[in-house]
Amino acid sequence: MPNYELIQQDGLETSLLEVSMGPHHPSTHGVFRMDVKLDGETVVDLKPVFGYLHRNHEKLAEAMSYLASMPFTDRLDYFNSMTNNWAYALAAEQLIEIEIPERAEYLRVIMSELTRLVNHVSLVGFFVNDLGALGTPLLYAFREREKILDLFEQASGARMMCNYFRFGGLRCDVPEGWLDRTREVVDRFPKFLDEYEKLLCENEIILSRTQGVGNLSKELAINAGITGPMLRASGVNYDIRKVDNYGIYDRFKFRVPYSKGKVGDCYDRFMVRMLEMRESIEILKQALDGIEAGPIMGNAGKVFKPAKAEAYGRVEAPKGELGFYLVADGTTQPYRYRVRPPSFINLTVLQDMCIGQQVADAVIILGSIDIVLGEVDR
Amino acid sequence: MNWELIGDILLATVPLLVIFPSMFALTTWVERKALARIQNRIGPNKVGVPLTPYGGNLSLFGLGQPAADGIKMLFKENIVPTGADRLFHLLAPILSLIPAMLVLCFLPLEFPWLNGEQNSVKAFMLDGAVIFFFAITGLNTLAVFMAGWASRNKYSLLGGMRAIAQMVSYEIPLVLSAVVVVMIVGSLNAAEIAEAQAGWNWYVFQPWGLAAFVIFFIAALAETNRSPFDLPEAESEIIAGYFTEYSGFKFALFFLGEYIAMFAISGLAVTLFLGAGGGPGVEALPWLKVIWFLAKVCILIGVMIWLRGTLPRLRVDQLMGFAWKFLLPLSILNIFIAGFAWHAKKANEGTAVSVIVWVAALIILYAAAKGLDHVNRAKVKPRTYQYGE
Amino acid sequence: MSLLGGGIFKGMAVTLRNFVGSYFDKERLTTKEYAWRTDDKLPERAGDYPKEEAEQLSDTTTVTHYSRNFPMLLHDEGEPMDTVRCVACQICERECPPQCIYIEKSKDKMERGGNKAQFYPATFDIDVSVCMSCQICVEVCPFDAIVMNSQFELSTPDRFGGLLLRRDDLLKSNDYYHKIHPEEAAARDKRIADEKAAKEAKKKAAEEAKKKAAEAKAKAEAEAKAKEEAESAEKPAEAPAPTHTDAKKEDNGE
Amino acid sequence: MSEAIPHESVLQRFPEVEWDEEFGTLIVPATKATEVAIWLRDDDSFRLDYCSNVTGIDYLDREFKEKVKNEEGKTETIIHKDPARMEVVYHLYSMEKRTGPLVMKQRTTREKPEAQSLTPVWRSCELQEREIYDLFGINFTGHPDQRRILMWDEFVGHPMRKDYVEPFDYEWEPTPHDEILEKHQKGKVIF
Repeated sequence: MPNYELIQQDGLETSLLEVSMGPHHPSTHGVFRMDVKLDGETVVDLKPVFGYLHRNHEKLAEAMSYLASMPFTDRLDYFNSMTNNWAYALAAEQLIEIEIPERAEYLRVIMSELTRLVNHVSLVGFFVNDLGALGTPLLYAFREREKILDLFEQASGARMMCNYFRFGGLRCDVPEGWLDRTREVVDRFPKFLDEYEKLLCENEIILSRTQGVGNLSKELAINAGITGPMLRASGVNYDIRKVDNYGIYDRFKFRVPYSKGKVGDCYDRFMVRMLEMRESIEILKQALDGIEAGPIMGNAGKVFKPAKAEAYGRVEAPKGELGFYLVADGTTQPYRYRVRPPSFINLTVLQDMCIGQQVADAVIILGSIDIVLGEVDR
Repeated sequence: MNWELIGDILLATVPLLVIFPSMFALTTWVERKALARIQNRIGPNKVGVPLTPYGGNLSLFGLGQPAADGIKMLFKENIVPTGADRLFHLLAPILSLIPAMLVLCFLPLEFPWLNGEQNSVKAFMLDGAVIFFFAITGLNTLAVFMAGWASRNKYSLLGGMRAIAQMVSYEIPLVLSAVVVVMIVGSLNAAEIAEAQAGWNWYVFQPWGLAAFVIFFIAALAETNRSPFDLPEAESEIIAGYFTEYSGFKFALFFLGEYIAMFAISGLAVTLFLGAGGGPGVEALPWLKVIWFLAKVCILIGVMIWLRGTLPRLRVDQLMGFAWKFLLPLSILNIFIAGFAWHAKKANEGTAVSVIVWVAALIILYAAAKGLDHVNRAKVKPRTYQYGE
Repeated sequence: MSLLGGGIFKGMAVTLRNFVGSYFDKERLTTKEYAWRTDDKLPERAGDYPKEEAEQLSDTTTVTHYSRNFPMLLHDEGEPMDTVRCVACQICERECPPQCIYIEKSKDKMERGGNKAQFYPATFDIDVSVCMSCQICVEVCPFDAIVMNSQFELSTPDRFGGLLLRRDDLLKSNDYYHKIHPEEAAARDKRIADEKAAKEAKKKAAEEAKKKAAEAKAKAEAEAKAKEEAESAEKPAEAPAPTHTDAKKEDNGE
Repeated sequence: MSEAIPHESVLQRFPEVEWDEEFGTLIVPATKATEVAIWLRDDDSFRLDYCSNVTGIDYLDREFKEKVKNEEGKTETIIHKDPARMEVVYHLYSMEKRTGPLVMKQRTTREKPEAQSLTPVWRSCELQEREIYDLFGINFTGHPDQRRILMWDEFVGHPMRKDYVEPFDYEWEPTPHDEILEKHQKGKVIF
């Protein structure tokens, strides 16, 4: 509790109100808990507590073959199974010599950007829900999300737990007509975004609720390893798609929106996500134009058995940098398997952002960080 | 015993006790349905006439939903937390319902079966009806805090505290905006206010009346804990606020109380600004007055639902700031403007002058509101972003 | 200068448009009205269907032909157990990430579909309370014997027994597979047919080669004989022995 | 991919630091870690301002058998020894220069695992080092708030260690063929 003193008076006994927000609280996005100390409604101290969903995913993965962990990566950030798959495939592909076919690379980009749309659109919905909007934006978002999930289902058989990527390519090709359907969805998306922006971006209540709340300075954001939209909202131009150019991202023309100021607040985080969706649509359009027929699986062997090596693969997941660190010891099982979950590390600064704000702000700050407990607790 | 009087009272009050609770039941359905449509859902659509197996063709757009909800509420377990104050925990929901029900009597509802001699009990022609209204609705605050405190739950307590602060603050702009009408009419009697607006002479068509109506409506939203001022029960922050620990029938009572309060305050708004029962055809068919009155109330309720489906919630300090720094100065200014406009109109008979007064008053009020808004939210505005390659 | 409360009015216009639109524009609707069964009958308890009815209902209990949920065992036309493709090789059991498959190999071998006699699964259980629908068993199966079902009405009052799908529950015909996943099934059948054709062609080629070799051998022998006869040499002709390298499957190293 | 960072200057400046050719990582002795980290963060040629991933690895005493063909064409089995140790791995990037990663490791013994906390250098280590402490049992000196993070406070042991044996009262989800189910039927396990 840094530098805080209660007002004490004779004959008046005052103390802080300790509230345990969570693990079942409507807006902690899962089984997350904040131990909050309140002076009135002002947050004086906040300690994040989690681990309720901990299943030691890393330990499980170390006891099974490389491929068998792939479906488990879906369950990390269950909103974005495609990017999780990609990050894991990227790390594993560094362990062996493998060439990924052109079509698979294109499909990976398409899936990943669709995932980004799904995540951002529903995150904005959840965020406004945390602001108290009774779910209207959320349900609009879910309607659009549903269309994209339908596409995922058609491609991979499952809506959320896609398990679609394989080392060296993809599990199966997309069905006939899938690309046309995707183009239809992508072409319609900007119209929806216009409506969404009209509903939210100028609303005075949202503006006054989010601006100046949950300030995160550029220096702290970099030092605390914040990644993704949250980092860019603090004014850092850093996008792994641009920096690493993994996959075939160097072929696409897109821009990375980031804040003009040196301090990011909840409004910046919300707006950066809104703007990023437009860029994702640009990438999707280019990818849908560029994709050609061809094989979707590389020359990977039937058994994945890399030599002794270490690899760290990272992608720009919708929530930030998702990395997989693999240590291979020459067997079919990874010796060490580690997930670098973006929402877990983005929580580092929760306390710094919340202190001095109100309870209602703590909730939206948490919402603007964009956590998924499957990933935080692993 | 004056049996006739008792009969008259019953004739006047029983309809109130029938109409409004049944309107409550209907409103819950309308609200769910409307919110669903706003959110592009369908809403309740299966519960229809009971005892037809699986709804069948008698689902009637889910009109049976309120009845089903009511039955469910009745049979749910009544849970009182350990360590809660059982007496006050029980009293709170009852106390929140009573004042809301009580003030319904002062609405100028002219039922067709009440005329002539019986008209004397028409809505309890109390001379201080408006004052009495505010006095009684103020009791609601007590019930809410009682619930918050008796639940022995930190969220409830926070909700109760919020409710007190909010209701006390918004009482002031509420009363001040009502004062304008009282001032112009020169009476606190609801029936007289209604009469003064007969024949499209509604106060909402006056610039000061419009401003007062808007202020009154916003304050009424806050008074009845409706979105965007539903802070005492903010589900994303403090679970359900003061009724976190309520279940079953007690919860239903709170729910009922809240909706009846909504009707009551909308009824007052209709009385003060929207010409009470006035509307087309009332001269020929006086019983239409009741219909018009209830229709207007329903429209206001509809707007409340619409707002609830659109807006997020304010923060506590912003909520208070809005009341004290925006609504209060504006409503005080409005009193002066109303006075000036009334005198100007009275001194000069003529359309030109009244149009000038009308427009000038509106411009002054809008400019004042704009200025206050600018002062209060100087730093808050949309931003632009840069792009990196 | 913007309108006072302009953002709020804009938002309200959007919600109003959505409110009205939801009545006219079906595209806008987030949810769809749940259709009752044509015969207006709800299942009393999902586990309570008689077997025939369950088979019949399975058409209506699949969601879309893209979706997958739990695995099923394929059999070709004929009696399920006579034509089951599974040979109880237990690869899926080993590879299953949540370890939800349990197989017991049969003691005897059985001949199926003209192939040589193979083992068959004496027990094949999938615990769908553990299964996570990842489809890895489908991928690793070398016999195309296991594919994904898409039946979704699986609720049962029995936690241990009811969610354990036994071999006989899992057996589904290839026709059923075609019904629920037409595209996928067609592609799979085509691949199997291609593989079979390729195998056949290879076999044929091998046979022909053998034949040729035999002919060549005969010819050579004849020639040699002729030569022998002609030259009366004592040299027997040598036929080239086919080099048969058995590529051993790489051990998993577990 | 962003370019790899040359590491030679680190070795020159800190003679204690080793370079692991096999994996391409810097091995920093636990006593020097903070010093090296601060230098890596602040030196103009590195500017590694962003510590992405922090994790532990537990190596048991292991022997690797490798089959190598010698000149005569015979296969020989060479036995590599992998000593027991614990490592804390840091993946460092530079946001300013957009370079990375440079992998840095702190090595420590298994018996008394102890490492220097780099949380004062990079805040991003805070939760991750707590996680390592929780799951591997590596003690970070200088960590501001070293508590268990994913497991509950009363938990005994460190589950990510390779020799961790889960206790019998572990909450099993009984499956119909599990040994647990058999025990359940015999009435030995209480769910």
